[in-house]
Amino acid sequence: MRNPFVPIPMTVERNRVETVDGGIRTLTLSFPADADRGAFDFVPGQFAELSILGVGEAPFGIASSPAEGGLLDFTISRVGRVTTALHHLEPGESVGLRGPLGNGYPMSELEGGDLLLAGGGFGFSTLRALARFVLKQSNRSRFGDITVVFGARSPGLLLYRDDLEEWGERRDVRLAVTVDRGDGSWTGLTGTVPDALRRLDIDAGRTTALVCGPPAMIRHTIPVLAGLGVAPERTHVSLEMKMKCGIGKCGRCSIGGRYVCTDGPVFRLADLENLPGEFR
Amino acid sequence: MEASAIVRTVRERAAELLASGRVDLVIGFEQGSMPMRAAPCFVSDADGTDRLVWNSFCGVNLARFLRGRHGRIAVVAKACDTRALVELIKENQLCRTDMVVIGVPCAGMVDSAAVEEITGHAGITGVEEADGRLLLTAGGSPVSLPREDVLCRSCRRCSTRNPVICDIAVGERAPEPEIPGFLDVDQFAALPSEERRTRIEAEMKRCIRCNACRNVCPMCYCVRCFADDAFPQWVGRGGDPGSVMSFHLVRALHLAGRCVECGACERACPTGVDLGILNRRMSADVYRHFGYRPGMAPEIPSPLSTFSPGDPEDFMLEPDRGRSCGCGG
Amino acid sequence: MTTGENPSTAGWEPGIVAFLCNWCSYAGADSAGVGRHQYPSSVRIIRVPCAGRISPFFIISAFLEGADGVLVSGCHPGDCHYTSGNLIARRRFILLKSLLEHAGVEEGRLWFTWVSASEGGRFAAVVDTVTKRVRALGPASCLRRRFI
Amino acid sequence: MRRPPGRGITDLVERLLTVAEVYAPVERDQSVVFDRIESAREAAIDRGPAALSPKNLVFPRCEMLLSSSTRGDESGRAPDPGPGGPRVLFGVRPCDARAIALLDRILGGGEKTDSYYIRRRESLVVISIGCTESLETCFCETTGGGPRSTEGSDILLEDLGDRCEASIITEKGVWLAGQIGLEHDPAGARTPRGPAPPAGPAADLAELKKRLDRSFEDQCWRDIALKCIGCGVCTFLCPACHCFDVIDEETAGVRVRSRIWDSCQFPAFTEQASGYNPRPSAAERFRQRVMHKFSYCIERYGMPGCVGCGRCVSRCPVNLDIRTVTASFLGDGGEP
Repeated sequence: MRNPFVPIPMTVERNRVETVDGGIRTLTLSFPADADRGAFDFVPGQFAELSILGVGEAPFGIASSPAEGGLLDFTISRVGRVTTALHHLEPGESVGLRGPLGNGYPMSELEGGDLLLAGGGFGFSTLRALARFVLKQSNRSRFGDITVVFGARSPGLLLYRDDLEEWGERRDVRLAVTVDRGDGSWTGLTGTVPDALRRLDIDAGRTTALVCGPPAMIRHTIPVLAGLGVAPERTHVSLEMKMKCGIGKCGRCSIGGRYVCTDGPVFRLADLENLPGEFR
Repeated sequence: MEASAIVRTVRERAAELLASGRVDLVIGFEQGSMPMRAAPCFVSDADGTDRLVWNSFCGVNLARFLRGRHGRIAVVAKACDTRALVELIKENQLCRTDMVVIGVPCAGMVDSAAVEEITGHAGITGVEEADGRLLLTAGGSPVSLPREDVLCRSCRRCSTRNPVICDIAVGERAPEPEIPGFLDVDQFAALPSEERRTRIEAEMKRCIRCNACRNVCPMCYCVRCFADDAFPQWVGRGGDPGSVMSFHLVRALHLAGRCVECGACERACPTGVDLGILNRRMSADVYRHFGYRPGMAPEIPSPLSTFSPGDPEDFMLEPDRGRSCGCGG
Repeated sequence: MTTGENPSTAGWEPGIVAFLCNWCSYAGADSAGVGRHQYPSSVRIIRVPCAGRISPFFIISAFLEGADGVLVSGCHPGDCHYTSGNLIARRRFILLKSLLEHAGVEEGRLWFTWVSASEGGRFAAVVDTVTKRVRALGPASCLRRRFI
Repeated sequence: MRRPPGRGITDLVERLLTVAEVYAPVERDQSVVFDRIESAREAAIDRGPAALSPKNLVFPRCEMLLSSSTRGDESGRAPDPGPGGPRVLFGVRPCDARAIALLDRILGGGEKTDSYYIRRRESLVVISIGCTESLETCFCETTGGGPRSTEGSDILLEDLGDRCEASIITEKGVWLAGQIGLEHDPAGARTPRGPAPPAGPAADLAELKKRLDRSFEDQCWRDIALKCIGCGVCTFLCPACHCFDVIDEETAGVRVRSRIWDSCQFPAFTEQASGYNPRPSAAERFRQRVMHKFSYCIERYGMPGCVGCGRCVSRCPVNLDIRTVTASFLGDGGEP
């Protein structure tokens, strides 16, 4: 029986700044041990606990696609003790990882239909993993129309600029990037993610929506998706809830009889509607 | 005045305050879910004032319930509740003009756990009070106990029995006890350092770091408590004795000059840690060095927010002048 | 902190943390150096803006993390750069010292004093006295943190 | 009045001490707690309910998960479990034993089992004694248990004074009984000779769950929790509360990760790094406690997260009595 609290040792490959203010960084980690790499089988939407012993442990969505050769990206917003220490890691340094945890996006249900990915702020990270997976040349044909909506508070807080640039140029994906408030040089959309969604023209009957973001964004996005005609059975929401153990023991992320860490973080909206409204 | 007369008056005054619109809410006590329990209760209409009671089990410090509530509030307060109110007003946490204090004299509150201990945990199905005695029905039989024998630890050393601030006085003034001083502190201080340490460590060992002492304290209102800070982390939250001890030491320091000795922390502690063992030291020092007794005088500033040029310095190091005071030469 | 893991070691030297106010005592420590006053190397100096800045946490944390003694020094009364930071602090220190000793931290581990910028000799004498007293007490254990 | 345990019980404890480490209620500083005993005399079985439940033995208040004394080894190592001889938890009340049955399902069950819990639990044999008296605060029957509930116990004893009768319930119980020559009594403790104490009214848990689920958004929670000061005593004393936090600490080069008991009654329990808190006030937090116990646990683990031991009732500083709360939902009107 494997001790679920013992992390896998990982090596930092890259640590790069995502946002202008330096508050969000993306760590790229590799597996020093081949056995650990081989055993790490995940789907977009899953998360992992990153830790530095003596400092702490915190959960982060996996921001890279499973098809990226054993490298894992984690996008980390600096808010406290653990995230500050993670921000300071240099390439070559070691970091602990427990995962993959959670259920991930329902990949088998996504094939063959249209996809609408809607993410806000740093919650976009697991949708980036999903986007990179479905937009990979060898996977692209398995999915219909793909729309990616990404919102940030300001242009300086946009993540994954290389990806956004690449997707913006591709003809097989529709990209809408919006900021709550533009600056002098911003020429793109302004407004919230729900605002951007309202302007979309989608074939709701064929579309599965995948939503990830802070509680306020989720609260306002759900009615807009309903307005577009996306069925609650085909709307999947990735929830944020404070977590600790990640394995359904510590009780912290309970919403009704479910644990976000093991039963989620991705929930079908139709199921969420039967749960207490603590996620909104 | 008999307890029943106090109850009647409290109800009448509370009803008047609510009916006249002078207050929006009355905070007092109601009968709890079983004998020997009184629970805080919140009454917002005159008809509801019949719920209010007053007895020997009203130990909870109601000052804890005023912060963060809007509107004008009347509170049924005993001496230690009013002392906490005074300190909270001084610290700008409460506004005197928004509250109406219904002051009740207090002869000390009964520790229900002590009663249960004496009666051997036999089911207590009834309790009445008369002539300074508790008349209990324990395990089906009548038992009579002197109140004095089962008072809360904090009430045994209480120095103030009458409300310090009061708008509506209920009952006759209770005779003030002779200020008992700090005999307990002095006796403890007379022990050798090693023994003091052993005794305090024994108390600390029982602490399960549930933070109940802090959470019930009427004076603990920091938005973020040092004990919860992770960044920097001042005290560990784990089980090492050093962290447990520092939590209690720093808490005692934070309460120095503010602790009104209501005993809420000791009554809440699920493992019975004698928290007074640290807090009383601070009370004694604050009284002796700065002449201050928390909650007794609204107009005197808090001792740790000020200073006096003549404050004691005998605790400070003064190296041998002849040898050291070369002043650079 | 590098206090002796093995207190019986003959060569044990105490580790003493000194919190010195920026305007007087820190400069006083400087003068001690400039004036070539000899004092023991047992102190680790932490500069703070004012004695009034010193939270009880600083001192308790020092003991928790293994200090054998703590010295706090600020400006003499009347000399405070911020007028009265040292006098407000003095009240706190009275209580802190009393409480720690009450709880079993031996008398002689925690010291407060005033040292001005020019008093290099006094600083050296203070450190000398403190070191001697702490050395006589041996390694501190009362508040030291240990994982069980 | 409580009576001292009979000779049958003390004889049994003496025999147990020859084959295992024995943990029993003992008196420490005027309160009764579970601790290791070396002789039967130490056991304080007649001293009323233990102030703290025996939960600490399988789920300690602070338990080291990983430690490392060297830099660069960020993963750390789990502490050495040490020799795992049999341990007997003796003299628990059936309610506390039932709480261990719940912990088994939560910490010991699920897809990922908790190795630390399992390690402590596997070596533990639980011997409970059927209650012959109930306290004002007891309500085991309201939670689906009872004074002679066998859930969580390996052996259930009935104290008959000069002897005791044993119901041997599990394989572990059979093994231990074999070690000390204890025989299963076919009549067993389940057919008590003593008076069966009433311990709260039996409640329809399914109906309670249904009514609670319907009342999630109800305003009543605000009124119920008005007097709650969020001290968390209820959760720290609860034998069934199992929520924990994971903390990291470092001192003198030693770095450790531990888990500590936590409480859903604290704001920090759910406060997110952004400052957003889905349970911002005592009302939501108290609701979570009640819902977790009487709805979510039943849904997920098939039994309530409350065993009716009464510790929270007797120690709540403001007398926020969970029995009153559940009864209000089961009252005639349905919703309170």
